[in-house]
Amino acid sequence: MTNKKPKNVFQPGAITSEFIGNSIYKHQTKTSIGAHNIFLGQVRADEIDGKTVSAIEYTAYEDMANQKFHDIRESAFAKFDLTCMHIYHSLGTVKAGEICLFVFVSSPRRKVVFDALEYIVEAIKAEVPVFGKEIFEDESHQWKVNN
Amino acid sequence: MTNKKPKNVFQPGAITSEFIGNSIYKHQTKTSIGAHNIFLGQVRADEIDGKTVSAIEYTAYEDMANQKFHDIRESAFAKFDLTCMHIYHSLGTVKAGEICLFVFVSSPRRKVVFDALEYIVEAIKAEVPVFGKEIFEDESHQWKVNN
Amino acid sequence: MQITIKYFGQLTEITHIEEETLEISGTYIFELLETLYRKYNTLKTKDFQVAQNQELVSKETELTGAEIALLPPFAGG
Amino acid sequence: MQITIKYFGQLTEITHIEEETLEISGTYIFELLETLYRKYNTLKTKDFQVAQNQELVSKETELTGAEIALLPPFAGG
Repeated sequence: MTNKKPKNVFQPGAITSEFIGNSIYKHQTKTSIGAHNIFLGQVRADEIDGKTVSAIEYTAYEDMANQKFHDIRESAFAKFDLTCMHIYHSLGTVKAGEICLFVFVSSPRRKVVFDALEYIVEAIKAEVPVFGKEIFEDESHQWKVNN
Repeated sequence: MTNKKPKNVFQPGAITSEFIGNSIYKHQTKTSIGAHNIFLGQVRADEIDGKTVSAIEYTAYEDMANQKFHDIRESAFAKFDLTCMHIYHSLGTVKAGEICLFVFVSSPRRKVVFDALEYIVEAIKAEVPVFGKEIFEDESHQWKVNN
Repeated sequence: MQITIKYFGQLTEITHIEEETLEISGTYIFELLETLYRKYNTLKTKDFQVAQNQELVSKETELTGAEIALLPPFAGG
Repeated sequence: MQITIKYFGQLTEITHIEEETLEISGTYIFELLETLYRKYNTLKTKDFQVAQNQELVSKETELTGAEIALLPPFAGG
Protein backbone atom coordinates (compact mmCIF):
# COMPACT_ATOMS: atom_id res chain seq x y z
CA MET A 1 0.00 0.00 0.00
CA THR A 2 1.13 3.48 -0.81
CA ASN A 3 -0.36 6.84 -0.07
CA LYS A 4 1.55 8.74 -2.68
CA LYS A 5 -0.01 11.50 -4.71
CA PRO A 6 -1.75 10.42 -7.91
CA LYS A 7 0.63 9.78 -10.78
CA ASN A 8 -0.25 10.91 -14.28
CA VAL A 9 -1.73 7.86 -16.00
CA PHE A 10 -2.26 9.64 -19.31
CA GLN A 11 0.07 9.66 -22.23
CA PRO A 12 -0.36 11.51 -25.50
CA GLY A 13 -1.57 9.37 -28.42
CA ALA A 14 -1.46 5.61 -28.83
CA ILE A 15 0.40 3.23 -26.51
CA THR A 16 2.96 1.39 -28.64
CA SER A 17 3.79 -2.32 -28.64
CA GLU A 18 7.43 -1.36 -27.96
CA PHE A 19 6.36 0.46 -24.78
CA ILE A 20 4.44 -2.62 -23.65
CA GLY A 21 7.31 -4.97 -24.50
CA ASN A 22 9.71 -2.76 -22.61
CA SER A 23 7.41 -2.66 -19.60
CA ILE A 24 7.34 -6.48 -19.58
CA TYR A 25 11.14 -6.54 -19.87
CA LYS A 26 11.53 -4.33 -16.78
CA HIS A 27 9.68 -6.90 -14.67
CA GLN A 28 12.18 -9.68 -15.33
CA THR A 29 14.35 -8.54 -12.42
CA LYS A 30 11.42 -9.08 -10.05
CA THR A 31 11.89 -12.76 -9.40
CA SER A 32 9.10 -13.12 -6.83
CA ILE A 33 6.59 -12.69 -9.68
CA GLY A 34 5.10 -15.89 -11.11
CA ALA A 35 2.23 -14.49 -13.17
CA HIS A 36 1.55 -11.36 -15.18
CA ASN A 37 -1.81 -10.42 -16.65
CA ILE A 38 -2.13 -7.64 -19.20
CA PHE A 39 -5.24 -5.98 -20.58
CA LEU A 40 -5.01 -3.92 -23.75
CA GLY A 41 -7.87 -1.81 -25.07
CA GLN A 42 -7.63 -1.37 -28.84
CA VAL A 43 -9.68 1.06 -30.94
CA ARG A 44 -12.15 -0.84 -33.14
CA ALA A 45 -13.00 0.24 -36.68
CA ASP A 46 -16.71 -0.21 -35.93
CA GLU A 47 -19.13 0.28 -38.79
CA ILE A 48 -22.15 2.36 -37.77
CA ASP A 49 -24.84 3.24 -40.34
CA GLY A 50 -22.43 2.51 -43.17
CA LYS A 51 -19.65 4.69 -41.77
CA THR A 52 -16.44 3.32 -40.28
CA VAL A 53 -14.68 4.61 -37.15
CA SER A 54 -11.16 5.67 -38.09
CA ALA A 55 -10.00 6.98 -34.68
CA ILE A 56 -11.08 7.97 -31.19
CA GLU A 57 -10.15 11.34 -29.73
CA TYR A 58 -9.83 10.97 -25.97
CA THR A 59 -10.28 13.80 -23.49
CA ALA A 60 -10.54 13.62 -19.71
CA TYR A 61 -11.24 15.56 -16.56
CA GLU A 62 -7.58 14.92 -15.89
CA ASP A 63 -7.23 15.80 -12.20
CA MET A 64 -10.29 13.80 -11.20
CA ALA A 65 -9.34 10.96 -13.55
CA ASN A 66 -5.84 10.64 -12.10
CA GLN A 67 -7.33 10.68 -8.60
CA LYS A 68 -9.77 7.91 -9.61
CA PHE A 69 -6.97 5.84 -11.18
CA HIS A 70 -5.08 6.31 -7.91
CA ASP A 71 -8.09 5.21 -5.82
CA ILE A 72 -8.61 2.14 -8.03
CA ARG A 73 -4.94 1.31 -7.64
CA GLU A 74 -5.02 1.60 -3.84
CA SER A 75 -8.20 -0.42 -3.65
CA ALA A 76 -6.76 -3.18 -5.87
CA PHE A 77 -3.58 -3.38 -3.76
CA ALA A 78 -5.76 -3.66 -0.63
CA LYS A 79 -7.95 -6.41 -2.13
CA PHE A 80 -5.37 -8.52 -3.97
CA ASP A 81 -1.85 -9.78 -3.23
CA LEU A 82 -0.20 -7.89 -6.09
CA THR A 83 3.51 -7.30 -6.58
CA CYS A 84 3.06 -4.57 -9.21
CA MET A 85 0.34 -2.69 -11.02
CA HIS A 86 0.63 -0.25 -13.91
CA ILE A 87 -2.07 1.67 -15.75
CA TYR A 88 -1.61 3.82 -18.86
CA HIS A 89 -4.37 5.56 -20.83
CA SER A 90 -4.14 7.58 -24.01
CA LEU A 91 -5.26 11.18 -24.45
CA GLY A 92 -5.77 12.73 -27.88
CA THR A 93 -6.11 10.80 -31.10
CA VAL A 94 -5.76 7.01 -31.22
CA LYS A 95 -6.35 5.41 -34.63
CA ALA A 96 -8.29 2.20 -35.23
CA GLY A 97 -6.02 -0.76 -34.44
CA GLU A 98 -3.95 1.26 -31.97
CA ILE A 99 -3.91 0.72 -28.21
CA CYS A 100 -5.52 3.24 -25.84
CA LEU A 101 -5.45 1.39 -22.49
CA PHE A 102 -2.70 -0.76 -20.96
CA VAL A 103 -3.27 -2.35 -17.56
CA PHE A 104 -0.53 -4.61 -16.18
CA VAL A 105 -0.74 -6.61 -12.94
CA SER A 106 1.79 -9.04 -11.48
CA SER A 107 1.70 -11.40 -8.52
CA PRO A 108 3.48 -14.48 -7.19
CA ARG A 109 0.39 -16.57 -8.12
CA ARG A 110 -1.94 -16.70 -11.09
CA LYS A 111 -5.40 -16.76 -9.48
CA VAL A 112 -4.79 -13.31 -8.07
CA VAL A 113 -3.91 -11.64 -11.37
CA PHE A 114 -7.08 -12.79 -13.14
CA ASP A 115 -9.35 -11.41 -10.42
CA ALA A 116 -7.34 -8.22 -9.99
CA LEU A 117 -7.13 -7.35 -13.69
CA GLU A 118 -10.85 -7.71 -14.31
CA TYR A 119 -11.62 -5.69 -11.18
CA ILE A 120 -9.32 -2.87 -12.28
CA VAL A 121 -10.51 -2.73 -15.90
CA GLU A 122 -14.19 -2.71 -14.89
CA ALA A 123 -13.52 0.05 -12.36
CA ILE A 124 -11.68 2.13 -14.97
CA LYS A 125 -14.56 1.78 -17.44
CA ALA A 126 -17.17 2.72 -14.80
CA GLU A 127 -15.49 5.33 -12.61
CA VAL A 128 -12.90 7.33 -14.52
CA PRO A 129 -14.04 10.51 -16.32
CA VAL A 130 -12.57 9.87 -19.75
CA PHE A 131 -14.50 10.81 -22.89
CA GLY A 132 -14.16 9.42 -26.40
CA LYS A 133 -15.16 11.05 -29.67
CA GLU A 134 -15.40 8.40 -32.39
CA ILE A 135 -14.25 9.97 -35.63
CA PHE A 136 -15.61 8.48 -38.86
CA GLU A 137 -13.73 8.37 -42.12
CA ASP A 138 -15.90 11.23 -43.46
CA GLU A 139 -14.87 13.34 -40.42
CA SER A 140 -18.31 13.21 -38.83
CA HIS A 141 -18.34 11.84 -35.28
CA GLN A 142 -20.30 10.32 -32.43
CA TRP A 143 -19.58 10.04 -28.71
CA LYS A 144 -18.54 6.69 -27.31
CA VAL A 145 -20.30 5.35 -24.21
CA ASN A 146 -19.00 2.45 -22.07
CA ASN A 147 -21.39 -0.34 -21.21
CA MET B 1 -13.15 -22.80 -35.60
CA THR B 2 -10.42 -24.66 -37.36
CA ASN B 3 -9.67 -28.34 -37.68
CA LYS B 4 -6.05 -27.97 -38.62
CA LYS B 5 -3.38 -30.29 -37.31
CA PRO B 6 -1.79 -29.31 -34.02
CA LYS B 7 0.81 -26.57 -34.34
CA ASN B 8 4.01 -26.71 -32.35
CA VAL B 9 3.40 -24.54 -29.28
CA PHE B 10 6.89 -25.08 -27.86
CA GLN B 11 9.87 -22.87 -28.35
CA PRO B 12 13.37 -23.43 -27.05
CA GLY B 13 14.28 -21.42 -23.95
CA ALA B 14 12.65 -18.28 -22.56
CA ILE B 15 9.99 -16.23 -24.36
CA THR B 16 11.39 -12.74 -24.79
CA SER B 17 9.64 -9.42 -24.20
CA GLU B 18 10.53 -8.48 -27.80
CA PHE B 19 8.65 -11.52 -29.07
CA ILE B 20 5.62 -10.54 -27.00
CA GLY B 21 5.79 -6.89 -28.11
CA ASN B 22 6.06 -7.99 -31.73
CA SER B 23 3.09 -10.31 -31.34
CA ILE B 24 1.01 -7.39 -30.00
CA TYR B 25 2.18 -5.23 -32.91
CA LYS B 26 0.98 -7.80 -35.47
CA HIS B 27 -2.57 -7.49 -34.10
CA GLN B 28 -2.85 -3.80 -34.86
CA THR B 29 -4.05 -4.53 -38.39
CA LYS B 30 -7.02 -6.47 -36.97
CA THR B 31 -9.37 -3.58 -36.40
CA SER B 32 -12.35 -5.66 -35.28
CA ILE B 33 -10.46 -6.34 -32.02
CA GLY B 34 -11.39 -4.16 -29.03
CA ALA B 35 -9.72 -6.05 -26.21
CA HIS B 36 -6.60 -8.16 -25.76
CA ASN B 37 -5.78 -10.17 -22.66
CA ILE B 38 -2.34 -11.63 -22.13
CA PHE B 39 -1.12 -14.10 -19.51
CA LEU B 40 2.58 -14.50 -18.88
CA GLY B 41 4.03 -17.20 -16.66
CA GLN B 42 7.38 -16.14 -15.19
CA VAL B 43 9.84 -18.39 -13.35
CA ARG B 44 10.00 -17.47 -9.65
CA ALA B 45 13.21 -17.56 -7.63
CA ASP B 46 11.41 -19.42 -4.83
CA GLU B 47 13.36 -20.11 -1.67
CA ILE B 48 12.86 -23.67 -0.42
CA ASP B 49 14.70 -24.89 2.69
CA GLY B 50 17.25 -22.11 2.34
CA LYS B 51 17.97 -22.81 -1.34
CA THR B 52 16.87 -20.55 -4.17
CA VAL B 53 15.47 -21.68 -7.53
CA SER B 54 17.70 -20.32 -10.29
CA ALA B 55 15.93 -21.88 -13.31
CA ILE B 56 13.36 -24.41 -14.46
CA GLU B 57 14.21 -27.04 -17.06
CA TYR B 58 11.06 -27.86 -19.01
CA THR B 59 10.43 -31.15 -20.78
CA ALA B 60 7.19 -32.41 -22.32
CA TYR B 61 5.51 -35.36 -23.94
CA GLU B 62 5.56 -33.17 -27.01
CA ASP B 63 3.13 -34.91 -29.36
CA MET B 64 0.47 -35.31 -26.70
CA ALA B 65 1.10 -31.81 -25.36
CA ASN B 66 0.67 -30.20 -28.78
CA GLN B 67 -2.53 -32.21 -29.27
CA LYS B 68 -3.81 -31.01 -25.86
CA PHE B 69 -2.91 -27.39 -26.68
CA HIS B 70 -4.82 -27.87 -29.93
CA ASP B 71 -7.86 -29.32 -28.12
CA ILE B 72 -7.84 -26.46 -25.60
CA ARG B 73 -7.66 -24.00 -28.48
CA GLU B 74 -10.60 -25.59 -30.33
CA SER B 75 -12.63 -25.76 -27.15
CA ALA B 76 -11.95 -22.09 -26.31
CA PHE B 77 -12.93 -20.96 -29.82
CA ALA B 78 -16.16 -22.97 -29.47
CA LYS B 79 -16.98 -21.49 -26.05
CA PHE B 80 -15.93 -17.85 -26.53
CA ASP B 81 -16.29 -15.25 -29.29
CA LEU B 82 -12.57 -14.88 -29.89
CA THR B 83 -10.89 -13.21 -32.86
CA CYS B 84 -7.44 -14.68 -32.17
CA MET B 85 -5.68 -16.95 -29.73
CA HIS B 86 -1.99 -17.72 -29.41
CA ILE B 87 -0.16 -20.01 -27.00
CA TYR B 88 3.61 -20.37 -26.61
CA HIS B 89 5.41 -22.51 -24.04
CA SER B 90 9.12 -22.88 -23.38
CA LEU B 91 11.09 -26.10 -23.49
CA GLY B 92 14.56 -26.43 -21.98
CA THR B 93 16.05 -24.02 -19.48
CA VAL B 94 14.24 -20.84 -18.40
CA LYS B 95 15.98 -18.74 -15.75
CA ALA B 96 14.27 -17.09 -12.78
CA GLY B 97 12.65 -13.85 -14.02
CA GLU B 98 12.25 -15.16 -17.55
CA ILE B 99 8.94 -16.00 -19.21
CA CYS B 100 7.95 -19.61 -19.90
CA LEU B 101 4.27 -19.27 -20.93
CA PHE B 102 2.60 -16.67 -23.16
CA VAL B 103 -1.14 -16.89 -23.79
CA PHE B 104 -2.75 -14.14 -25.90
CA VAL B 105 -6.49 -13.83 -26.61
CA SER B 106 -8.31 -11.10 -28.51
CA SER B 107 -11.97 -10.31 -29.05
CA PRO B 108 -14.21 -7.45 -30.08
CA ARG B 109 -15.38 -7.15 -26.43
CA ARG B 110 -13.63 -7.27 -23.08
CA LYS B 111 -15.87 -9.60 -21.04
CA VAL B 112 -15.01 -12.43 -23.40
CA VAL B 113 -11.25 -12.13 -23.08
CA PHE B 114 -11.23 -12.32 -19.28
CA ASP B 115 -13.28 -15.53 -19.22
CA ALA B 116 -11.43 -17.08 -22.14
CA LEU B 117 -7.92 -16.39 -20.84
CA GLU B 118 -8.56 -17.86 -17.40
CA TYR B 119 -10.22 -20.91 -18.98
CA ILE B 120 -7.24 -21.50 -21.27
CA VAL B 121 -4.55 -21.00 -18.62
CA GLU B 122 -6.29 -23.31 -16.13
CA ALA B 123 -6.71 -25.96 -18.84
CA ILE B 124 -3.02 -25.72 -19.77
CA LYS B 125 -1.94 -26.14 -16.16
CA ALA B 126 -4.25 -29.13 -15.63
CA GLU B 127 -4.21 -31.02 -18.93
CA VAL B 128 -0.94 -30.54 -20.78
CA PRO B 129 1.91 -32.99 -20.07
CA VAL B 130 4.73 -30.56 -19.39
CA PHE B 131 7.26 -31.25 -16.64
CA GLY B 132 9.47 -28.80 -14.76
CA LYS B 133 12.70 -29.47 -12.94
CA GLU B 134 13.44 -26.62 -10.54
CA ILE B 135 17.20 -26.14 -10.44
CA PHE B 136 18.66 -24.58 -7.29
CA GLU B 137 21.75 -22.40 -7.19
CA ASP B 138 23.79 -25.32 -5.77
CA GLU B 139 22.71 -27.45 -8.80
CA SER B 140 20.46 -29.71 -6.73
CA HIS B 141 16.86 -29.88 -7.94
CA GLN B 142 13.23 -30.71 -7.18
CA TRP B 143 10.27 -31.39 -9.46
CA LYS B 144 7.62 -28.69 -9.87
CA VAL B 145 3.94 -29.64 -9.46
CA ASN B 146 1.03 -27.44 -10.55
CA ASN B 147 -1.76 -26.85 -8.08
CA MET C 1 -21.31 32.69 -4.89
CA GLN C 2 -18.73 32.49 -7.69
CA ILE C 3 -18.43 28.97 -9.07
CA THR C 4 -16.16 27.64 -11.78
CA ILE C 5 -17.88 25.12 -14.03
CA LYS C 6 -16.13 22.73 -16.41
CA TYR C 7 -17.78 21.03 -19.39
CA PHE C 8 -16.54 17.84 -21.02
CA GLY C 9 -17.07 15.71 -24.10
CA GLN C 10 -20.28 16.19 -25.99
CA LEU C 11 -21.47 18.85 -23.52
CA THR C 12 -18.91 21.24 -24.98
CA GLU C 13 -20.83 21.01 -28.27
CA ILE C 14 -23.71 22.74 -26.44
CA THR C 15 -21.74 25.18 -24.30
CA HIS C 16 -19.03 25.94 -26.89
CA ILE C 17 -16.69 26.55 -23.96
CA GLU C 18 -14.83 24.17 -21.66
CA GLU C 19 -14.89 26.30 -18.54
CA GLU C 20 -16.56 29.39 -17.12
CA THR C 21 -17.04 31.12 -13.78
CA LEU C 22 -20.62 32.12 -12.95
CA GLU C 23 -22.31 33.97 -10.09
CA ILE C 24 -24.79 31.44 -8.65
CA SER C 25 -27.52 32.56 -6.21
CA GLY C 26 -28.81 29.12 -5.05
CA THR C 27 -27.61 26.74 -2.34
CA TYR C 28 -27.90 23.35 -4.05
CA ILE C 29 -26.54 21.64 -7.14
CA PHE C 30 -30.05 21.53 -8.69
CA GLU C 31 -30.26 25.32 -8.44
CA LEU C 32 -26.98 25.67 -10.29
CA LEU C 33 -28.33 23.26 -12.92
CA GLU C 34 -31.50 25.40 -13.33
CA THR C 35 -29.27 28.37 -14.08
CA LEU C 36 -27.33 26.35 -16.64
CA TYR C 37 -30.49 24.98 -18.27
CA ARG C 38 -31.68 28.57 -18.78
CA LYS C 39 -28.33 29.50 -20.31
CA TYR C 40 -27.93 26.38 -22.50
CA ASN C 41 -31.25 25.29 -23.99
CA THR C 42 -30.46 21.72 -24.98
CA LEU C 43 -28.32 20.84 -21.95
CA LYS C 44 -31.39 19.36 -20.24
CA THR C 45 -31.75 16.70 -22.96
CA LYS C 46 -28.25 15.36 -22.31
CA ASP C 47 -27.17 12.57 -19.97
CA PHE C 48 -24.50 13.71 -17.51
CA GLN C 49 -23.30 13.43 -13.91
CA VAL C 50 -22.12 16.30 -11.71
CA ALA C 51 -18.82 16.37 -9.82
CA GLN C 52 -18.07 18.90 -7.09
CA ASN C 53 -14.47 19.14 -5.99
CA GLN C 54 -13.78 16.06 -8.19
CA GLU C 55 -16.35 13.84 -6.47
CA LEU C 56 -19.67 12.79 -8.00
CA VAL C 57 -22.57 14.41 -6.15
CA SER C 58 -26.37 14.24 -6.24
CA LYS C 59 -28.57 17.16 -7.21
CA GLU C 60 -29.54 17.67 -3.57
CA THR C 61 -25.92 18.28 -2.50
CA GLU C 62 -25.09 21.74 -1.17
CA LEU C 63 -22.82 23.94 -3.21
CA THR C 64 -19.52 24.55 -1.44
CA GLY C 65 -18.00 26.98 -3.90
CA ALA C 66 -15.58 24.30 -5.14
CA GLU C 67 -15.14 23.50 -8.82
CA ILE C 68 -18.11 21.89 -10.54
CA ALA C 69 -17.76 19.59 -13.56
CA LEU C 70 -20.49 18.30 -15.86
CA LEU C 71 -19.48 14.80 -16.98
CA PRO C 72 -21.18 12.97 -19.87
CA PRO C 73 -21.05 9.13 -19.94
CA PHE C 74 -17.55 7.73 -19.44
CA ALA C 75 -15.78 6.11 -22.36
CA GLY C 76 -12.34 5.18 -21.02
CA GLY C 77 -10.42 2.19 -22.34
CA MET D 1 2.50 -57.98 -27.22
CA GLN D 2 5.33 -55.51 -27.90
CA ILE D 3 4.66 -52.14 -26.30
CA THR D 4 6.72 -48.96 -26.37
CA ILE D 5 6.75 -47.16 -23.03
CA LYS D 6 7.89 -43.57 -22.48
CA TYR D 7 8.97 -42.12 -19.15
CA PHE D 8 8.95 -38.43 -18.28
CA GLY D 9 10.17 -36.00 -15.66
CA GLN D 10 11.13 -37.44 -12.29
CA LEU D 11 10.23 -40.97 -13.43
CA THR D 12 13.34 -40.99 -15.63
CA GLU D 13 15.37 -40.71 -12.42
CA ILE D 14 14.06 -44.18 -11.55
CA THR D 15 14.14 -45.79 -15.02
CA HIS D 16 17.31 -44.06 -16.20
CA ILE D 17 15.89 -44.27 -19.72
CA GLU D 18 13.24 -42.23 -21.51
CA GLU D 19 11.82 -44.98 -23.69
CA GLU D 20 11.89 -48.74 -24.07
CA THR D 21 9.97 -51.48 -25.87
CA LEU D 22 8.89 -54.44 -23.73
CA GLU D 23 7.10 -57.72 -24.35
CA ILE D 24 3.96 -57.57 -22.18
CA SER D 25 1.88 -60.69 -21.54
CA GLY D 26 -1.21 -59.08 -19.87
CA THR D 27 -4.35 -57.53 -21.33
CA TYR D 28 -4.83 -54.46 -19.14
CA ILE D 29 -2.87 -51.37 -18.16
CA PHE D 30 -2.59 -52.61 -14.55
CA GLU D 31 -0.84 -55.76 -15.79
CA LEU D 32 1.68 -53.67 -17.67
CA LEU D 33 2.19 -51.63 -14.48
CA GLU D 34 2.82 -54.80 -12.47
CA THR D 35 5.57 -55.70 -14.92
CA LEU D 36 7.08 -52.23 -14.57
CA TYR D 37 6.87 -52.27 -10.76
CA ARG D 38 8.85 -55.51 -10.79
CA LYS D 39 11.45 -53.98 -13.08
CA TYR D 40 11.66 -50.58 -11.28
CA ASN D 41 11.46 -51.00 -7.51
CA THR D 42 10.60 -47.45 -6.47
CA LEU D 43 8.22 -46.66 -9.33
CA LYS D 44 5.26 -47.72 -7.17
CA THR D 45 5.98 -44.92 -4.70
CA LYS D 46 5.66 -42.26 -7.38
CA ASP D 47 2.57 -40.29 -8.41
CA PHE D 48 1.86 -40.59 -12.14
CA GLN D 49 -0.89 -40.97 -14.74
CA VAL D 50 -0.85 -43.33 -17.72
CA ALA D 51 -1.48 -42.29 -21.31
CA GLN D 52 -2.16 -44.80 -24.10
CA ASN D 53 -1.99 -43.45 -27.62
CA GLN D 54 -1.65 -39.93 -26.08
CA GLU D 55 -4.89 -40.16 -24.08
CA LEU D 56 -5.05 -40.56 -20.30
CA VAL D 57 -6.46 -43.98 -19.39
CA SER D 58 -7.47 -45.82 -16.22
CA LYS D 59 -5.69 -48.93 -14.95
CA GLU D 60 -8.63 -51.06 -16.12
CA THR D 61 -8.24 -49.99 -19.75
CA GLU D 62 -7.28 -52.69 -22.25
CA LEU D 63 -3.88 -52.51 -23.84
CA THR D 64 -4.13 -51.85 -27.58
CA GLY D 65 -0.46 -52.10 -28.43
CA ALA D 66 -0.24 -48.33 -28.89
CA GLU D 67 2.43 -46.23 -27.21
CA ILE D 68 2.19 -45.96 -23.42
CA ALA D 69 3.51 -42.96 -21.48
CA LEU D 70 3.99 -42.62 -17.72
CA LEU D 71 3.33 -39.00 -16.81
CA PRO D 72 4.24 -37.49 -13.44
CA PRO D 73 2.31 -34.41 -12.18
CA PHE D 74 2.06 -31.65 -14.78
CA ALA D 75 4.02 -28.44 -14.26
CA GLY D 76 3.32 -26.36 -17.36
CA GLY D 77 3.28 -22.57 -17.26
